[in-house]
Amino acid sequence: MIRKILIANRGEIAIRVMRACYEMGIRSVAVFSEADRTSRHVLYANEAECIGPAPSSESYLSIDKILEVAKKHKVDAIHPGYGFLSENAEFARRCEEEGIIFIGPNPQTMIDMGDKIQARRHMIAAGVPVVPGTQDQLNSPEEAVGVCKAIGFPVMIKASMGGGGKGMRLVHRVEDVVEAYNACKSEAMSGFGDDTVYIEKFVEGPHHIEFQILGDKHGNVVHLGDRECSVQRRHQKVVEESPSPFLDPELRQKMGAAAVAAAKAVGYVGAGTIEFLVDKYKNFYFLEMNTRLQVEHPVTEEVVGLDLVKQQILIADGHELTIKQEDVHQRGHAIECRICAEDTENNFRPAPGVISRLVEPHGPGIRIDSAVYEGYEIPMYYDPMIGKLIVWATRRQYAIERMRRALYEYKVAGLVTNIRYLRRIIDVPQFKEGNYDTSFIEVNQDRLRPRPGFKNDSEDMAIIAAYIDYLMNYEENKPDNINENSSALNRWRAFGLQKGVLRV
Amino acid sequence: MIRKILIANRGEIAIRVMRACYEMGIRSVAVFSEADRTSRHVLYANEAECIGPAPSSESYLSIDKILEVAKKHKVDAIHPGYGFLSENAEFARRCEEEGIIFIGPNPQTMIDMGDKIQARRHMIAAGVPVVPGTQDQLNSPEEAVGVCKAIGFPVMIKASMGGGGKGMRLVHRVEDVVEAYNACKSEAMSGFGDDTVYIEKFVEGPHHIEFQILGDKHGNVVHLGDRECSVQRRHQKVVEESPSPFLDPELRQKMGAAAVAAAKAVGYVGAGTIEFLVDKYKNFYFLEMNTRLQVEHPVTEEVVGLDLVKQQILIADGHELTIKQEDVHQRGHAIECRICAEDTENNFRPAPGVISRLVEPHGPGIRIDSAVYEGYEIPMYYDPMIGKLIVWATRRQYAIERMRRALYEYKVAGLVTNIRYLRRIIDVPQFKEGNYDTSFIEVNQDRLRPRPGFKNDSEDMAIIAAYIDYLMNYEENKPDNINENSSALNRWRAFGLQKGVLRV
Amino acid sequence: MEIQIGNRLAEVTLLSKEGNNVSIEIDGKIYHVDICMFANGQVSILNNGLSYDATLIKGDTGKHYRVALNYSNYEIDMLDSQAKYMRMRKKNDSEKQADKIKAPMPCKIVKVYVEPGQQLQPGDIVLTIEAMKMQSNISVSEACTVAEVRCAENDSVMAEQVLVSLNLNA
Amino acid sequence: MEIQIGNRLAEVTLLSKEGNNVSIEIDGKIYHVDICMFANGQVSILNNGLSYDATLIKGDTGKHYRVALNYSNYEIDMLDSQAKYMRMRKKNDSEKQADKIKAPMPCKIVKVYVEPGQQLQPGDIVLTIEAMKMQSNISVSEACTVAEVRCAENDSVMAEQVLVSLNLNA
Repeated sequence: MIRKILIANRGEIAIRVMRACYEMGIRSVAVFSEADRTSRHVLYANEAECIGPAPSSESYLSIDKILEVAKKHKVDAIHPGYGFLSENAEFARRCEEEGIIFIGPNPQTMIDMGDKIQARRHMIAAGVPVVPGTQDQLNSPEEAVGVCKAIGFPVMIKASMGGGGKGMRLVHRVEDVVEAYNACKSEAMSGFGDDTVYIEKFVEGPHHIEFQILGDKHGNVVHLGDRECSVQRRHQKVVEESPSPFLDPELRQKMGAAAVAAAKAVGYVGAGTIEFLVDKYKNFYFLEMNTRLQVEHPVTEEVVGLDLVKQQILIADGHELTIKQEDVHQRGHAIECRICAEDTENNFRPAPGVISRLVEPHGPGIRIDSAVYEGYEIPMYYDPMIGKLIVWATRRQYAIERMRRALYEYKVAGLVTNIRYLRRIIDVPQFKEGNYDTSFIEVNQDRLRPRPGFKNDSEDMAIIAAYIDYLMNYEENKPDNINENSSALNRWRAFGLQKGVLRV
Repeated sequence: MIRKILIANRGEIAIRVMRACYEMGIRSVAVFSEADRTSRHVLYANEAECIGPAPSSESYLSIDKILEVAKKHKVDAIHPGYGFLSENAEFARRCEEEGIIFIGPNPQTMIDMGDKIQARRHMIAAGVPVVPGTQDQLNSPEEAVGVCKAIGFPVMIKASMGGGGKGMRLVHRVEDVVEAYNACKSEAMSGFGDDTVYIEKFVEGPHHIEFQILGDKHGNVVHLGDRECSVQRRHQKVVEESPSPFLDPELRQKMGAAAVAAAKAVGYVGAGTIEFLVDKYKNFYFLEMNTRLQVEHPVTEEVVGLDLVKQQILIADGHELTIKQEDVHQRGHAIECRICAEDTENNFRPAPGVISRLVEPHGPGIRIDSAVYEGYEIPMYYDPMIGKLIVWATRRQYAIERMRRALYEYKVAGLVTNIRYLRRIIDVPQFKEGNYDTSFIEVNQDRLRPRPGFKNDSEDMAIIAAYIDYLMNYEENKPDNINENSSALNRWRAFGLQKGVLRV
Repeated sequence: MEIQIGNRLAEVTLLSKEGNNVSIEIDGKIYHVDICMFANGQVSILNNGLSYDATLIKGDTGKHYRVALNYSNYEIDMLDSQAKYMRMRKKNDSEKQADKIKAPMPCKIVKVYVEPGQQLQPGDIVLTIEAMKMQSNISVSEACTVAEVRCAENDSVMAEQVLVSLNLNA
Repeated sequence: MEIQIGNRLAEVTLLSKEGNNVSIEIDGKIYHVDICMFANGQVSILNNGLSYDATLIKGDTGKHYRVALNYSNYEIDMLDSQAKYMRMRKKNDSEKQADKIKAPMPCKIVKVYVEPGQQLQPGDIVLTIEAMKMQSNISVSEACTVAEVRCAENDSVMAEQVLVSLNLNA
């Protein structure tokens, strides 16, 4: 029985896992880098151990150090979260060797699904539609030209080990194939150490829609419905929702069945995600499988009503799934926004810094999965995502209204965040209508720029706020006041009405 | 159409209503007393106006001042929240006169249901079971003795205008009737200015279970299921849950039908609550009707999935209910804890003060309806309730586990709260088993006392925390250090790792 | 230094400090901890792989602390020589009625029952106060005389504010 | 006093102050507001029945503010006489390469491409920095010579820290 879990991660996802542990009566062990001594996951955990310097390669990616702590603290299992070691088959294998349960699929599944050509083969064998193309390795530019002609333009040339938008080229004309093929190969070699590339038909007006699945160690697999993840910036998801406004019940049912078939084909154990591309004609194709918890898992939790992390732990502990496919119902609508410390007006430059003021939204239908607090310094070493804001409501329209309200309440000062940008996203008519594909951010660039401020009372109020602060400090710092106790200084201090809010 | 609403309240409920307004695109107007300039509802609202000194009688209870602000700000409607003027028929009537929509039932319904004898008569006429007794006014002690003998002991003698546990006496023997009758009458006269009393059979092992209902202006009424509110201290609810663990589906269905009949009997419009007593034999009796939103409304919202405040506003605006009784389903389980600034170890003495540290729980299944923030000074003039913590989970057991986790995360420093007390409540076996009635707090007094601290590492850690703080301040305040820039002082300052968390 | 925690008197010595790492001996037991202090009173301690998240509330004198940790509140006093002396003096007085009646919390004065010069018997009620809709009475524990009434009905007063001063029948 | 907000130059005068109530004239328009300042930079203003919840972030000099209010960020500068002088000087320099390259944010130095004495042409890349898994290059905008390299590869540096100093070809 699992009684103690080490969480090999940081940030909001580490807290997310620890929350589930606490509810299940399981002790949690945090690991942290030297930059993370004051991070929430260290404060939250029952036990905590430093595993090295700030760079991930010397801490959160160090298999040896993490296993050392796991053994020292006598943990029964390790939860990898997402990112870092979560899709590292070697790490899963090493856990197995040490007799520690790795909360995720077995290493062979991770290897099978990590290699895109392999994964394609598995899916074809399982009868899951894949994007037309070849699953064979290409051996020459000439072969590439032949394949492209056969499946028809436009095509994508992709690195087998690629990901996150790297090592891929879109080709529209036969005369561009050779150059793209060569560029892709060399990028793949330098980026991933493997120059295997393959070719797929380019999907038009594509939606990125994924299905959450759960498989236990007894061969049962269910899917928990879909998530629409087409609001992407440089292949990174920004806003996700469930259910997808694009799917109809029939297509949802077909895709769900395909997702279950896909998971069964690889004997999948744990929580996983089958990502599909859906074109504008509602054809769907297997894209890839993520063999871990996703950042956007909460939107599924909100509409389906299950706790996915608890399910992961129960599955890892050998329990049979208690939920049957026919019991899974999507109720209402959920939307997630990723809150990032980045300057959307300066090419999304990351913006680490100290949070001087933090107001998080609350009230009906609001969920915050976050790892920051007022006074926290966001380190520069890790991902700029500082938290996730999830809303639920009975209908999509109400969920959007709730998200507007929540973004209005959300106040982070001291550093730059994307909160206003998110607000503009959900105000775009195409988003409100639920009629968008992965081109959304590019197509709506202009609408996503900050609107020019117009002269109104707000502007004058901003002037007043700054001016009064300036005067308060000026009065205070005036040399005359140093030996004076009352007068000017105290007059200014009287601005603070109450002890708690008294400035200065 | 309602475009602007004045919220004639403060605290968490004012924020709750404003959140619904914001989502519906309705402007909100806050009113505040001089003690509330920095309260959250003033900061949250679009518009705000001071209505007088701190005492409620001169501000939040001043009908004239509130209507003056309503007219100045040209509001379409007024939401009264709970408490203050929410059940004041005169206020509802005055709103009507001014052409402002009062978000609640019409004044006559409030009058009918405010008088307990009247309410009993209405219920009997509607076929709703009431506690055996007389709905007639008693004219002499002798008459009282006769009635008591007729319905059988034990009996309750109650003031017609009473409430909150005042003006009532439990009588077990015929020889105590006269004294109790006289005491009750005099208490009623001095407390409520009306000495009408009546007699009811005393219900054994009573559960306080209530049904949420909604009625529109077109004669439609639905109920939204039940809430168990038997965890009470001096007739004040402390923990509420939905659904009640005591009801079975058949009884729930019968009581729901009775609640709808009760509401229809008085032509009820808006959100209201029918309170029942249920005895240990599962007989149920009408207790009273609350003609307003209840503090505990969120547990219903969580399991039914509706936003009650939005429903109130839509109903007030003349919309027909879109929800039908057969569409109402209770999903999962919700529990609410009322967070109060009170010292549970000192006879629940109220504990106003400044919140120096505030950590609110987050993550899956957590909802906070609160009005406080770090640095906020809780004024001494109003209710000690500073917020509500609501959890939802698929099953009651999981909801309890989630509540334990949430109470663990909830940290309020600078003043005393009942958070630890709440934690002890949900740990009582009787509560966990869902097998409790209104005697719960009295019966479990001993279990609800703080357990004596045992000497362990935690105690030594507390010593270390205090000692290091003491040393830091000592080193800083040493006269030697005033002219020294580095050395000791800076050594101690190095305790703060990062700018954001740097102490001193 | 001696530190009082609840009923326990602990002997505490700082052995060493390097950055955030501190060695402290408490009643003969040595702890090596990693400690972080936050501006809002939060304290994080890592002790032998265990993580403790405590909250400090400091009393006015800087020598009294209330520490919240896990599910307990600890009342802690730093007993430096001055504090020990004060304590000794106070101990002798502890049963006696103080010569000043102070407000136990921010509150409103509902009723004042006494006037200067009035003789009081043990148990006599001096004031009724109200905070957050709850009223309570303040009475004296021994016979005394009212010296001065420093508040009036309907006054709002701060915690620790002197409301009435008394002449004790010495 | 003159206050710059975005591209607008506003003339601002404090007319009176009584407790939290302030009268201020901005470009001829008079406001009577009730204003509360909070320790964490929050500012609440009530103006003519409307409620504004703003957040202030103060720059290092105490004369620059970023104010977040509703859905806008305002960049505000207090133009006292000293600031005006600095501004005038700076204006003349604004197109020119500064003689120090500073870190735009807390970051890690990934690569240093230059060494002291090296001649640089406009557009030459001096450094690659990394923060939050994103890399970016820093280059010079005019010809110059590297005077001193004050950072090394793999260094972690603070915002505004000087990384390289340059001799400008004056």
